[in-house]
Amino acid sequence: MAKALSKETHLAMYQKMSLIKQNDDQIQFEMKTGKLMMPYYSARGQEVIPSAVSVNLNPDDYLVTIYRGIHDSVAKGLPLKDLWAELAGRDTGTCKGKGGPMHITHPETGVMVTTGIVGSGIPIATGLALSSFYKKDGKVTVTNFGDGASNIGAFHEGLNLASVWKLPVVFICANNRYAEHTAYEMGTACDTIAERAASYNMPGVRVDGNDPEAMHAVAKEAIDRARNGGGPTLIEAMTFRFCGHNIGDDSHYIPAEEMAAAKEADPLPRYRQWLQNQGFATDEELTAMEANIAEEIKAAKEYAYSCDFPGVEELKRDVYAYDLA
Amino acid sequence: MAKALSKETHLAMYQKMSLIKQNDDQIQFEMKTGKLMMPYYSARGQEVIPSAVSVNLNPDDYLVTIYRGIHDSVAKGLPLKDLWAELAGRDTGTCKGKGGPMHITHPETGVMVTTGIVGSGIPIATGLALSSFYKKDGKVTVTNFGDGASNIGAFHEGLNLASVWKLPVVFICANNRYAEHTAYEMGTACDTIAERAASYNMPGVRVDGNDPEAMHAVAKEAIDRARNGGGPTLIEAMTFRFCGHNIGDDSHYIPAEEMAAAKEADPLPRYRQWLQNQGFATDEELTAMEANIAEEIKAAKEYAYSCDFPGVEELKRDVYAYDLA
Amino acid sequence: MTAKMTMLEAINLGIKDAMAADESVILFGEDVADEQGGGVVKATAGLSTAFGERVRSTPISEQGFVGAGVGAAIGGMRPVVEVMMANFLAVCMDQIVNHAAKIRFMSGGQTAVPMTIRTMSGAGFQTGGQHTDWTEAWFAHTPGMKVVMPSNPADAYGLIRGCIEDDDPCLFQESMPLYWVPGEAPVQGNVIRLGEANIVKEGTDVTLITYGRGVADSMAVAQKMAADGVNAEVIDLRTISPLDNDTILNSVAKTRRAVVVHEAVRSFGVGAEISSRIHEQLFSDLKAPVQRVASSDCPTPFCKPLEDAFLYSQAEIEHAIKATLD
Amino acid sequence: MTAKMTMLEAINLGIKDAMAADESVILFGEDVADEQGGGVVKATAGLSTAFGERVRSTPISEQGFVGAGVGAAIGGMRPVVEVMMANFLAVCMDQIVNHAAKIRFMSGGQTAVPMTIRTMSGAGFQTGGQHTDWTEAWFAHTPGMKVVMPSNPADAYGLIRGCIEDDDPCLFQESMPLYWVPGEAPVQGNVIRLGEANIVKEGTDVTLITYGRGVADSMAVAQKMAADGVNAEVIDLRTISPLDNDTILNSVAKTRRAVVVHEAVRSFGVGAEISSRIHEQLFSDLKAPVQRVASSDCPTPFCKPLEDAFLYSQAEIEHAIKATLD
Ligand SMILES: Cc1ncc(C[n+]2csc(CCOP(=O)(O)OP(=O)(O)O)c2C)c(N)n1
Ligand SMILES: Cc1ncc(C[n+]2csc(CCOP(=O)(O)OP(=O)(O)O)c2C)c(N)n1
Ligand SMILES: [Mg+2]
Ligand SMILES: [Mg+2]
Repeated sequence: MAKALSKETHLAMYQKMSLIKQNDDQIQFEMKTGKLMMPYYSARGQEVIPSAVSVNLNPDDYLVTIYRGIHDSVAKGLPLKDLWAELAGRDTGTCKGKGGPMHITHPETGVMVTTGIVGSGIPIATGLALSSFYKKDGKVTVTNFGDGASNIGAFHEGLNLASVWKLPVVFICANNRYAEHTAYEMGTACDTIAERAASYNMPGVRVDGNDPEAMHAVAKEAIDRARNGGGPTLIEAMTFRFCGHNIGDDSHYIPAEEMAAAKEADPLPRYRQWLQNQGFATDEELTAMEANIAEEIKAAKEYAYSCDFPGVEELKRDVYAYDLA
Repeated sequence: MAKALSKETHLAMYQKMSLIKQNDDQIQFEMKTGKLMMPYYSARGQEVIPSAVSVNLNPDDYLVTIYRGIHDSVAKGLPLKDLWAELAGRDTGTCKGKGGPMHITHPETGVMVTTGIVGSGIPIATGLALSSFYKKDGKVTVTNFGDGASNIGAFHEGLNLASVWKLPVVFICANNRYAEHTAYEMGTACDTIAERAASYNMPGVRVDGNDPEAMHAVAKEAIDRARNGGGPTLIEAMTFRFCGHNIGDDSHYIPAEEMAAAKEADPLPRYRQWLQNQGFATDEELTAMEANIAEEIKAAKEYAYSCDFPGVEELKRDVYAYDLA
Repeated sequence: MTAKMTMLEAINLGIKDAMAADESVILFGEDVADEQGGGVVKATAGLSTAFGERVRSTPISEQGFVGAGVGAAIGGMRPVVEVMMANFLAVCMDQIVNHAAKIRFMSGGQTAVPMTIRTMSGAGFQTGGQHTDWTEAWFAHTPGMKVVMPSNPADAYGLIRGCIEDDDPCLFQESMPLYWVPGEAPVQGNVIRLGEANIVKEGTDVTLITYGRGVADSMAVAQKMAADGVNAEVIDLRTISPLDNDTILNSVAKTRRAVVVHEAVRSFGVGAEISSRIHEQLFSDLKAPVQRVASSDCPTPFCKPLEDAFLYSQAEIEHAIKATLD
Repeated sequence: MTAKMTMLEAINLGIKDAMAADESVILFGEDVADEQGGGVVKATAGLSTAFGERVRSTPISEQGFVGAGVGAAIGGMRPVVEVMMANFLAVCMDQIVNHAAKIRFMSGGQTAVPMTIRTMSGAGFQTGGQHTDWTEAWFAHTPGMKVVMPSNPADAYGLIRGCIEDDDPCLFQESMPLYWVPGEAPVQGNVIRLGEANIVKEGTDVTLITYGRGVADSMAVAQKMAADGVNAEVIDLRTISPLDNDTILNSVAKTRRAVVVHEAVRSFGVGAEISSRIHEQLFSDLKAPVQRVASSDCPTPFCKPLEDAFLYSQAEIEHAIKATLD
């Protein structure tokens, strides 16, 4: 088995988890009060995955994620101010307010693509890994997607190509058991997504994506493999989304017991308690950490609202490398 | 094991194989002499697969095939006159000369779609099987494609959907080891295509597609399963194409020994000899059968050339259900 | 006092009536069954309850299930397939343009694909670049396809039924911003034939040619300008392909001025074809060149001020009308 | 005496010189490496031998490898990706229109996709409905994309280099019937900037606006009609999007008559946009409406007589010119 993780790693993971959760809470709050107007796909309940992955990544490693991907980007290091300014549609946002929550991009922290088209990020991630192969830059590309995405053609083509070309990329499927309102079994013919890796002759592993240690171990192995020229890995991380597909979804299609059990097993308080039990941190220390995060989010939010909207000349910019007339 | 096949079945299979081969010879001959102008993808060497499949099908079962599919259609029962008139682009052709060799269609014999887009027939076949589900017409849909096609998204999506909906369809992959000029290993990450069936929770079987008995047994089991409500099957039939990807291809990318070994193992003379060894037919009987086929092809050819080309008004027809002005 | 209904309700009713009338009509797409909520905007709510397994929620695999629609149609069914958003048509273009559209022709008329693809789009919800797009020009440039866009609930009912009854593949592109706008309720059973435009307002001075969301905007401008003595005729195309040349040309022959309005981006859009046809046919009758009002030539931006500026405005329609009157 | 070269050779040389000049240029597509024959028409022959693993044959998975092109471009490479035939673009439209074209805009200019997609098409080989199609109108209607179609070897060299050097995604659509026609050899190193049309023949009486294969046909007709005293100007657009408005409008302002010629089907094609722009800008200067010459509105038929009738003819160009002169 992998050797036990250090206290620092545990606290780093928890820090990211708390950041993701608080950030999500605040986004939802701002949406309820009408201050943010946007489509939003909460990842509440899925905090562990990107937290455990990201502590294994270098700042310049590449991330390709999806509409439900703000947690991935935040875990990767995306600055909160830039994020919030983008959510608020301001010209200081990561994408000058032109992309929005579904298209967060921030190359400085390796957040290269956020796509709203299910599955499409998989070939793109493969291409980023290909660029690393040519540039010999030692980067690993990680790409996130959902269980439903494993049924679309781009998944198949991307994994096959990455394997044939043995590229440094890690495919991370967050299996939260639903694709929009469609339960896993209704859309996916096989019992696990991990087993699909066999079709591409790459390692496929299913892991409890809500268990930080287990998730960390699997992610580390895959990232190391990629970095060391061992090619791609498919990880199926089992998890659950607490807030439905998007804001407004009442999760009517999820049996009440399933939802209750998932929330009961919320990885966040569980991990928080475990950290204390292990003696890695006291309640006070964690509370202080959380308060710092809260402050940071508050500052980002205030900053965002203080910024200007982009001017209409932006419609002529970034369509091509030069401005349109 | 499956029970031994009757003499009649064997002779029926051989009859189709000989028909396919002679028909292919004649097409190639007519192309060389400039009488037929068209893209053509010979299936010389792959005669066993559709022959062994078709003897298990009813005349009204559905077939969806590809550019390299004339052998499939002929085995299914496509009338030679209609075929040849189409190849010659005449108005008496299956498609009035508007489709050509890559789009042979003949619903009377169940030849529903011939597509030139790799992989695309797979979802369409799934849809034909869906229509049979609704109509309860007891039909089975068979669809043919190559090894290279198993790397494209439509394959993945089609098989997954057919499995989730448990439809009466049989997916037959003719693995001839090459996709155009690209060898299997360069494009396909896994060792066998049959194992990809696991991703769709359907039976997947690899068979020697040049062995009539083995091919027959596997096809029968899959067709019976489909007809009896047992859902889809993926068959990987190992074979080889003797004449390259298309006419004009010199097969430079195929090692000489590989080609020589394949031709050495030509299933046609081998089967012919076997039939005689078994006492199923004498050389004279088989020669007579072959001569009859030759006559039939000759008649089809002469018929085709005697027919007219379609008139230009056909450009306005069949674009929609009504004629354009 | 006529009954009111929203476009969503009208589409739902249209499909329902079509399914009741013809057993071969089947429906599938992501989340369309009631167990999954009856569609992401509930356009198909109640249908699986009413029609059982004739309604199916699909895996996320547009190539797979649109392709299955092609096959089912060849097999004698009349599939109504939902592709959730217009942008997602890009993942299944092959099944639409290379197969659905061409199969009748390539088979010499032996097989056909009477399939209806429903999809939706429309700026104004800050859904950004990959969830707001207009694809009518692509499919109108694809012989064999028909393209329909309704502007009001009654038409939506009649046109979805028209698509389902049509023997050729149809793209039925719905305008999100119109979904919840109540309008006159359809007369049940009223099927609108494809290819026939509708003159929603008669006029003499200029012809506004539009479809979908452009109809309400054009009507608003027409009404406003009537006060200034400009009497505009407004044509709701309903069907974009095939275009109703006669209605367009007869109107412009009368008014001698025309403005085309659509939500899609301007360049190489549907407006170009309409403008060209009018100039080709009525060159010497025209008092002014045909004007086009459309969205800016860029992807759809996220933030509200840019999204608003991106989309054409009523002011631009007014401006274009005035340009034809100068 | 100038050296001669075919368009295939010129494209090959252009890619080769681009790869030699810039290490970040990589090439992939089905069968493109020498082990696989250097491409289905040998357009890329010799390149893998020269540049090793910078040239890769791919599995049959256009979404996969065009998507990989998008990713590699974002990662700093300049991929040249071959999609064997234009029809196969339909299987990977999503990566092109939703990603390649939009990523610069949606990222607020932080990332870009300097990718060149090479593809080919062209009637005349009896390849039928699914191997003969023209997609330039779809991509021209997609802001963020550039669309290029060369008409001769020297331009093909300069334009493929222009595409590869361009910082935005380009579709480079090659005309099969021109592949083996020899023409003036390119000057090596001569890069043609995108967006600039070329006046291939000056004239005063009518402007023929065309691209790709239409150039030779238009020139043939122009030459023939010169004998009858009609002096036509011929514009080779080279780049279809963005259109070179200035060159088009300046020419038509002078000749006051225009004919647009393309191989793609007529309705909702590129000709419509060009015609509309000319009418909008030069309405009162025009002596006659702009004419469009294009293929019939149907899928490409297989048999020779129909394929010939489907495609526009030189006689139709001549007829259209005469229509503008009446
Ligand atoms: C090609 C495509 N089809 C459909 C959609 C609409 N859609 C958005 S998210 C989603 C569900 C995806 O489910 P899954 O992959 O499990 O990820 P999750 O949302 O559960 O994180 C669907 C169908 C889309 N965005 N793209
Ligand atoms: C989507 C698509 N991409 C590429 C092609 C070009 N193409 C035609 S046949 C072929 C090879 C197919 O190989 P395989 O599936 O093994 O079948 P085989 O030809 O060997 O029978 C290719 C790449 C195509 N027709 N469609
Ligand atoms: Mg999910
Ligand atoms: Mg093969």
